[in-house]
Amino acid sequence: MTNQDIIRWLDRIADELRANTHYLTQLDSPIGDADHGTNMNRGFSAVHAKFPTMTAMDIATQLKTVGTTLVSTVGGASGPLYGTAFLRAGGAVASKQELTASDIVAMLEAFLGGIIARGKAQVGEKTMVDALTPALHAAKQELDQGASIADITAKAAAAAEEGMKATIPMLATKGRASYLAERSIGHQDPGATSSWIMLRCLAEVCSDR
Amino acid sequence: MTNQDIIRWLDRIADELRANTHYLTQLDSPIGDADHGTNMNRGFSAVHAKFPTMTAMDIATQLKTVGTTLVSTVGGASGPLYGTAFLRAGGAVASKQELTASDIVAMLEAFLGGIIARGKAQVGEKTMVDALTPALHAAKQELDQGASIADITAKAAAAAEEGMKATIPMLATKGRASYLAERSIGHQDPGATSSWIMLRCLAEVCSDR
Amino acid sequence: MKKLINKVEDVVNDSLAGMGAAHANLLRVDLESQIVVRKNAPVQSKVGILSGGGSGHEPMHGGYVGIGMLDAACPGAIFTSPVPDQMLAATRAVNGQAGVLHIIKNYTGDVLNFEMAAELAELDGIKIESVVTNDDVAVQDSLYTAGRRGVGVTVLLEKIVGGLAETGAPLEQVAALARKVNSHGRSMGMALTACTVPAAGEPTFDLSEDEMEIGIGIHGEPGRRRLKLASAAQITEMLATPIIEDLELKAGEQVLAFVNGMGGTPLIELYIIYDSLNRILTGKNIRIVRNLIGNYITSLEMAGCSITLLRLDDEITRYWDAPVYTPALRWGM
Amino acid sequence: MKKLINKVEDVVNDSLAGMGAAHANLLRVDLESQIVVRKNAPVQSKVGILSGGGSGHEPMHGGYVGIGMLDAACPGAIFTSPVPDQMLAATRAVNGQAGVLHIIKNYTGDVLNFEMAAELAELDGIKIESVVTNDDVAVQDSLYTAGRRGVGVTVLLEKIVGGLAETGAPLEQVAALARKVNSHGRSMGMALTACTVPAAGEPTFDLSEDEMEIGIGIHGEPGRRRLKLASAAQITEMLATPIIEDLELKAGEQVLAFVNGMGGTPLIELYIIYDSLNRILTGKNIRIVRNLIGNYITSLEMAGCSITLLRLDDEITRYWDAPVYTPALRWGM
Ligand SMILES: Nc1ncnc2c1ncn2[C@@H]1O[C@H](COP(=O)(O)OP(=O)(O)O)[C@@H](O)[C@H]1O
Ligand SMILES: Nc1ncnc2c1ncn2[C@@H]1O[C@H](COP(=O)(O)OP(=O)(O)O)[C@@H](O)[C@H]1O
Ligand SMILES: [Mg+2]
Ligand SMILES: [Mg+2]
Ligand SMILES: [Mg+2]
Ligand SMILES: [Mg+2]
Repeated sequence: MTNQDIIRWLDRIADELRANTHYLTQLDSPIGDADHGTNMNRGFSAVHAKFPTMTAMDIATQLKTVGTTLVSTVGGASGPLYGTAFLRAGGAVASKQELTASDIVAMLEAFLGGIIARGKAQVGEKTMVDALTPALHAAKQELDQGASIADITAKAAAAAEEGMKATIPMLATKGRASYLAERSIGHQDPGATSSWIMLRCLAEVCSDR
Repeated sequence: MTNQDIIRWLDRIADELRANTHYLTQLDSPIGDADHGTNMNRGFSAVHAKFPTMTAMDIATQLKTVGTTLVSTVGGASGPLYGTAFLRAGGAVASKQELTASDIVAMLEAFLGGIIARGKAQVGEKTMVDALTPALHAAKQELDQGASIADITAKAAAAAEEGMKATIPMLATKGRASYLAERSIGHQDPGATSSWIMLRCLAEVCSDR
Repeated sequence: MKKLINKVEDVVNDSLAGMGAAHANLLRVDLESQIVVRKNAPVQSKVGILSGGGSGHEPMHGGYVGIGMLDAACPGAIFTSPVPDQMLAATRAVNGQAGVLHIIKNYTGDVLNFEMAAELAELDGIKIESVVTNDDVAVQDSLYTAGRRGVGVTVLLEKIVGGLAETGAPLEQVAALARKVNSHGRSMGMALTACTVPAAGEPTFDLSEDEMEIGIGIHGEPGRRRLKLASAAQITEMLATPIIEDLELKAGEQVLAFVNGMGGTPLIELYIIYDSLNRILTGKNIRIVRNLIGNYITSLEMAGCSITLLRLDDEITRYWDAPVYTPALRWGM
Repeated sequence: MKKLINKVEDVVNDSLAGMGAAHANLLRVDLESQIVVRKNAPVQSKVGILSGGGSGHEPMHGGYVGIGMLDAACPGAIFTSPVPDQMLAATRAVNGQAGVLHIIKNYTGDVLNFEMAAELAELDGIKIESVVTNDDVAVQDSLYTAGRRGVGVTVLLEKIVGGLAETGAPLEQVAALARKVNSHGRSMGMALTACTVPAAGEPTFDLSEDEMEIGIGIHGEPGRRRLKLASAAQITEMLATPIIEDLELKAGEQVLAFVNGMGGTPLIELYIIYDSLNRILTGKNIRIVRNLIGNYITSLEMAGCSITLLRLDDEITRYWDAPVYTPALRWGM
């Protein structure tokens, strides 16, 4: 994966988040405050606006730029969480010109690590962590079996989707949905959904290569 | 008509206004402020509560008591208007023990006179005056032809009903409905409707005798 | 109908009881006479300032009773003028031997009831002056109609005249200032939604998702025109232009700009209207030197707003700035 | 969606522009940094008091910037925590070399963004204390959850702490008072209707004509329970009882009672709630010695209310009574 692939990935995320703004906001209505789609779209529109200066950057700088941009434009819970995730992801691939399969897994691990470090959520609390954790496990397993980048990211995305769906029956204990206690049950977590979208975009970019 | 008939008349008005509270308020919604039914019902409930002390009064005192009670409890435009009407009606039948046909017509004339003196409305302005004026004309005509009290009041009520319906196409120039100008057209005036109810009750009491 | 109420017939009383309990330092509520009276009334040798009208316009009028504004308010039933008995009781309660000013919004009911009350008060030997506010440019003025409604200017007038009365000025001067303020102000309002009179139980009119009413009053009534929903900037233009024209405001003049919410519109939107109004006036070189933004003369839970502009001169500005301490308006003390 | 707005994406900016124009004597609005700052900031040697959060809660927080309350506010997008950049810019703008207090409502987003801002400010050498309000008894408190939300107490705390800061008290003392006020206050809210986030374009939840939500926050979210509509007295009981129990209020204690409207509920109804609350507390011999009634921490145009009780002691009462002059709260000057 090159720095051009990273731009392709981010571009795809920006497209998908724009297309899913209303969907994500709708998911955030019954158990949140109806802004997750708007928040994510605002953040990735800002990232998109920086592409002209980003194409020449190395991968780590690109990812860190995404992180700081998200921190500066998203707000809410998702801004610091995804912001920290991208900052740490950038840190994990410092000075790499091209990402190998294991670099990509390391990047995903740092990404999830950033979210956990910031948000202190564990698996089962009905957050982004519930999409990202199984995704990371799947990616690691594929890597151990010597799978291709395309396969690793595809399996990670598939696991994220499963994880996202698994948030539906969960009772939230972190984030806004936790205020609803039992009433949070039966709704899919918006943050887990945006996490899945990011991983799906990654898999798509990697399969296109 | 005796003072007992007056009580019967007032009792019937109180009943009818209670039953028509919602209807009158609904009429007052598109061209007013949705309170005419509530106002009239409040006023005549207060009158009703005074019946125990009123039965022994002479007719003039009864009517004046209605007038002051309406002034003190109705508020809005209809309070001073109907209040003055009943006060003047009482004045017109001073010291009568029983009302003849011509007394009743004099009472109606004073009633209408009170409303015009207070409210300065003329025929055609979409108010109570548009129900009461034809009613008075009809009553006078019947009286001139030597009709019975029952016929006089029945014709007056019928003319009031016509007058009330004739307010529908009128453009209001007095009262709240005037603020709507052209948009007041097509709606029946609530005050003309309550005036008709009062005359209908009078006719019913007179025909029952 | 969804409201925070107990019984429909107790709405005004329960609310007055809450008000009396909350602001006992400023006023007392007499539930029997249905009046709200300044705590230390009557203030000897001070003109008593009295207003009143239907309830449902909160904080008007009870919320303006206190120091430097109203001495008493007579709240009627929802959207219904109070009765002369209330007005007479209030007039007596605030008569400090310097006469009493009745501030009346121009509605047939209010005018007629206050008229009867003034007659009764004068029989008592109390000197009464009456001022009728009629600032609503949505309504054509004519000798042969009920005339313009009294709306937003009433709030400003009560404050300004209350400020002068507090100095001990005589009744004639207080009434003259009241008439001047009324002649210097114009208003116009609009609604995004209707409101529901509790006793009626249903909205006073139906308005679809993409419509608004322009030229409304403060009694939940429809306005002069029903139009397609427009932007805040366009709405502000529709409200401000007739006011500016009717007042014949010229470049260089100074005004007080009052953006009023109808009860159900949040402050964030009122500031958006104020921003537009400020741009319009600045564009004409008319200077907003005082402003008031919020829910001050309302129509229950109606969503919408009204704009009032008041041409300022030194006297009006001085008494606007004078200290006031009431439940709803307070400064300088 | 019926709102007095221009473009959906301009709601916050247009409103801030109106606010800046209206209150230039008290504050300035920096649209680029998206912050509202006290006009004469930084006040040298005074602790800077800063708060912030999503927009849609007006007048909170921008309406509390001025003298004796906040030195700056950072408004985020509607219902969205502001970003660290805003907080950092505001922190710098109000740093009078005595340190800055960050007042944060307990929501994950607000806490995380303020956390990042404080880290950045400390790199600048600015001393920061952070206080997180978490007064909502509707939410179970636990070490393992996001904990209780910060709601009504935030308004009271900003006023009280702002009063102390104005005296030149050091940061530690100001922060200690803030923590005390937070620990002395509890709140609970309810909704009769949902509200519509402009960018979402539709109500955040559906509620039928005979239902209400109990235990809501201030972000248009549903509450803990959906119940059949009840009377004002019953609703007040449902809100007040858990607060009184959680605070362990005893006979003879003194409280500040705060009845807050969610934005679309008219004042007439809030006074009805206050009347019930007064009866409940008086019945328990708990004395309301201060009160606040109105729309102070809102959820756009939502209809509903919240109740906050704050246990008073001499220190808290003194700084509540201290002069304040902001767009939304003003007394003593
Ligand atoms: N402590 C946390 N750790 C991880 N993710 C969290 C945490 N709190 C919230 N989230 C995620 O953030 C999402 C909500 O983001 P968003 O709506 O943008 O912010 P806000 O809740 O501030 O409105 C939730 O769906 C959840 O996945
Ligand atoms: N100047 C007037 N003369 C005669 N009748 C009038 C006048 N103004 C109003 N009305 C009558 O009063 C009725 C409204 O009464 P009501 O709704 O009780 O009072 P309000 O208009 O103060 O709410 C109108 O329907 C009309 O018939
Ligand atoms: Mg959200
Ligand atoms: Mg009416
Ligand atoms: Mg009325
Ligand atoms: Mg949010």
